[in-house]
Amino acid sequence: MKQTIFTIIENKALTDSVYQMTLSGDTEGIACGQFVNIKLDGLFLRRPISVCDCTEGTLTLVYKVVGKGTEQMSRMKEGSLDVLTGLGNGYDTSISGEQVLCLGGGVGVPPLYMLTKKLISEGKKVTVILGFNTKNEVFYEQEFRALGAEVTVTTADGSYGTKGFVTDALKCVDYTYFYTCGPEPMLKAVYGATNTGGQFSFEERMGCGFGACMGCSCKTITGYKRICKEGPVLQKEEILWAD
Amino acid sequence: MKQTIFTIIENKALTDSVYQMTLSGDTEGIACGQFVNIKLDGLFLRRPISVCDCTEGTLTLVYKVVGKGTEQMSRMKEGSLDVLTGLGNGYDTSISGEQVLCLGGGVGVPPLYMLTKKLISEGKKVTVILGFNTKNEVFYEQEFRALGAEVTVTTADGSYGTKGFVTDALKCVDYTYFYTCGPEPMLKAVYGATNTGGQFSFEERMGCGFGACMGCSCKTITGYKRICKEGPVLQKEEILWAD
Amino acid sequence: MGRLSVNLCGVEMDNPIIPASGTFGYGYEFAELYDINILGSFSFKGTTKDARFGNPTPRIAECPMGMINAVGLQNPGVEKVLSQELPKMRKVFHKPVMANVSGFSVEDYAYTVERLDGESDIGWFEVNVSCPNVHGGGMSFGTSPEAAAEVTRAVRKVTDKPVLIKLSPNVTDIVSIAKACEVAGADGISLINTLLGMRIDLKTKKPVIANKMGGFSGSAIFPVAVRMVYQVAGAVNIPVVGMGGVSCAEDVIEMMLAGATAVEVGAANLTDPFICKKIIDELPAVMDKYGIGELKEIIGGAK
Amino acid sequence: MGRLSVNLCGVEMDNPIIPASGTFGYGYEFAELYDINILGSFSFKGTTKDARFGNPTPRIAECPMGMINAVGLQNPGVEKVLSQELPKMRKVFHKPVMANVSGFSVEDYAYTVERLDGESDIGWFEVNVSCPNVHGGGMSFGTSPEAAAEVTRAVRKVTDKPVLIKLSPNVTDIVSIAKACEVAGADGISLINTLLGMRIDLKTKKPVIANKMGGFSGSAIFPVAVRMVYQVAGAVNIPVVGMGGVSCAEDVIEMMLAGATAVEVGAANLTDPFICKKIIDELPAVMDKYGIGELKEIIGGAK
Repeated sequence: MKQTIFTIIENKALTDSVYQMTLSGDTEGIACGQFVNIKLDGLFLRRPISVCDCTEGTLTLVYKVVGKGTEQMSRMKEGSLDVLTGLGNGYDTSISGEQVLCLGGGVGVPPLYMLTKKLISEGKKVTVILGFNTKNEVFYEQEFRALGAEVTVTTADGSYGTKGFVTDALKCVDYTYFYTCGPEPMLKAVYGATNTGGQFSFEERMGCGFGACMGCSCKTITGYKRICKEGPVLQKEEILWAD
Repeated sequence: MKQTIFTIIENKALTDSVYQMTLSGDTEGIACGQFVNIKLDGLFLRRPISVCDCTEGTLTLVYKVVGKGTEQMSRMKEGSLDVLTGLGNGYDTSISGEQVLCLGGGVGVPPLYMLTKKLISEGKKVTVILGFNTKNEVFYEQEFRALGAEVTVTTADGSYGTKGFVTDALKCVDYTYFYTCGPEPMLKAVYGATNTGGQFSFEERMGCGFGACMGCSCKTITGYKRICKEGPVLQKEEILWAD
Repeated sequence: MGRLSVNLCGVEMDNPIIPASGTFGYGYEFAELYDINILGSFSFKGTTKDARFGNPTPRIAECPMGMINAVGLQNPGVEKVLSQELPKMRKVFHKPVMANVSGFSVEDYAYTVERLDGESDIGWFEVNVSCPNVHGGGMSFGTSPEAAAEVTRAVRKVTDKPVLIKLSPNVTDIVSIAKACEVAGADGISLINTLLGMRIDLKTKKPVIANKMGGFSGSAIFPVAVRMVYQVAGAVNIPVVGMGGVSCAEDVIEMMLAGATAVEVGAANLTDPFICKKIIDELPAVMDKYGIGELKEIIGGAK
Repeated sequence: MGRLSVNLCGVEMDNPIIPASGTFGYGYEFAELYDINILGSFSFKGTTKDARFGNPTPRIAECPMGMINAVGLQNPGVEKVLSQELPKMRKVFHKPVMANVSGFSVEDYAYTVERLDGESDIGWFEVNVSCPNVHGGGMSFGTSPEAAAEVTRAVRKVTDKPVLIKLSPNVTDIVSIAKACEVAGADGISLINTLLGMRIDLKTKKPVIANKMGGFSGSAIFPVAVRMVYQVAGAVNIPVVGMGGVSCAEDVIEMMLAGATAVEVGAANLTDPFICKKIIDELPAVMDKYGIGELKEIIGGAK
């Protein structure tokens, strides 16, 4: 973990409610699948946002406006941000095999971007399935293609791409391993529809974001885990779904 | 009372701890001896500041840094401020006679500026005695002279002007009426050392600043008064000093 | 009635917004700023049998997202309220008003309520039981179910208007006190009064407030208020008026979901004199945002 | 000793700053950020006889200038604390630590303290009496002088180390509870634990926290904490550790003026993991600003 003051370079809307913020600052040690925790004026708790992309000196966050914090972020055009980086246990790409599947749903799409970039740089073949509710919520399709991934988009209402959920597009894909991020109902569906090993990225309301407060604990087959510390990425084998 | 968004035009230090802020905005209805009540980011209560000067569209505040609020104000270089104006009962110049004395101590000096300007515009002869602790705390001497007032400065340590308190310089002045503003020990001394009618401006911690909360009440010979509403200016005859 | 309307103890209100006692005087200062008849009602300055100057100054201290006051129930006494304040109020406010009453003995409360009972513009009594009981060792009436019930019974006897008991949050078990008031004949419960707080001035090294401690209010106390409104509304069968740190339309909705039938706005009036008007203006849009048709439907909706 | 040093129940501390239990784990997460030996001490995660997962999630809610948590004393149980956590802690922290202990029966408390008593790096026990008493109808031990005293006596019997009782603020009369603990043999009082609070999500129209209510902490509660520290310090003859919303050097001084011998920093650690280091670094300059020579001289200075 590191505390860094980042400068806002750009903050633009990708859809009605999804924004992309580009920040400049010290990105050393940030890994794919991790999150950052952002201090915002007037709010007590920091806001955890998953890392979408990260190069030397540049951090990209793609976030959905869901409450006061993200609403406030969406209005920022310039200035600086107090950010804790290097948080959480990210995706482990060492055990993926050669044919990798990435499944992202809605606001779960962003962390798969840096992951896909890494997997492709490791010479792996990556298929990406991105699920959205409807056409005007779709984002990052071209960005994933530009990385060299094979991309399928699904929409629940069929207004764009394949009609249905990400699991509906999964049937005709060959893969050795998968990675997924998205709302919990989607994660459960992916859990049931996949038959290889995989890694899931979870969300939870957090207190500190760095393992101190036990605010985001969950039960797993291998014991209690903190989403912010042992997570947000958990192995398929250890997941214990809450009722 | 009126709520106005003012724009900060200038904010400069007059001494180590006294600042002058010039604001642009709707100044209609602001009278001399009144105060304004300023909303500052991160602070709950507004901060009451006496009006130093006011012309059409321009408001001048001179304030001393005494706590969080004024410290924050002193750091502002630009931007806008949410201000309630037209607060309190100001100085009544209709009963002053022709030879008027104004006595200000330290941060009690500013409200006398607009008052002196008004008295002089009414054709009165104005003598001003400004009291400070020491030479480098002196401010606004030239500004009062430029209005056409006769000005005496006193310093407690004798490092500038007449050595002593404002009451020490009062002995050789002829006056028909007086106005005063300053710390309570000075006001008490002025009360004892004067033998004409006069008006005193008081300070108190305020809740609302417009008469609703009874946070700043005081006892007077004519009943309970609110410093923010019936005050801050009280007539000499009605003052009842607290022990 | 419109989508903001609620019914509090049989009295229809255009909306649930009530400026809280002690932050709105007898209304006429605010009537200079906007037409206060847009309000649901307002609770007038706490009135006692005799005139009171209250506590020495300073009476006010700044806090993070809040303030402390130790005004000490300054008011001109019930006779002057009847002869001077209410006639002035009547010129600017034409709806049922909430009469906030305090006392230092059970007899005081009953006396003051009885004197005010003939005023037809009083829609409800709001009885503040946070005052110290001078015959009971100085402990506040509101800290014991028995004392709160005794006040309730005494007031109940002298008026047929709805009686709300305004509870102190500085207690171990707010539910037992609310229930005791219900059994004793209260028509409603209003809560929370201020939390007891204190600040110390680092320069003088003394308490900021002359009286040392005072009542802490403002946004800071909102989570405590929501909790107590939720607990009490779940435990009694009479309406609850929620207050404590409410400062925007969202807070009003949260209080009503917790169980409040109407919502008082206190300290926020002091820092933004237009806040109640703003809240009333903003409520329809905020209701739309959260899919709320009529406000009265959400009362106690959070289970 | 330097100008920041204090003596808490016979144990010398370089400074009065103690990260509060539940916000600092067993120290090693923070030891990655800075040398935690600069602290006065720290109070480790509340430890119970048996392992506990705690409450369902969500356990956390945002508040104005504060937060609510309903972690529910998640901890690995005293045996694993002894075998796994303390050895890890020992590698990064070399001063007397404060052992925070919770329980759900008087026997639980005594058992856990007795098991930990042999650890030489434990400088003090801090006994959290805010937990529900499963044999006493579920009311918290900290809400009655008798129950708090009973826990104090049981713990007192099994250790010679200083025992601090950590009190809940959700009570009518904190002073009577503190006095009962003093009489029962406590060496000090620490306060305040969290206020009981609640938030409701306007979108789901349900409580934000799975457990509905939770402990409200952060700057928002500071004025309540100062008040209670002042009341208790003025009423007992044993040291008081002050906490509740402390988030800067000025707050530390205010707490000490109110009567605190040492000061715990809680929720602020979660939003700024470097806050305790910053406070310790800034204290000398802030003391200079307010004309304070040695911190120990100001304890209880506000009269």
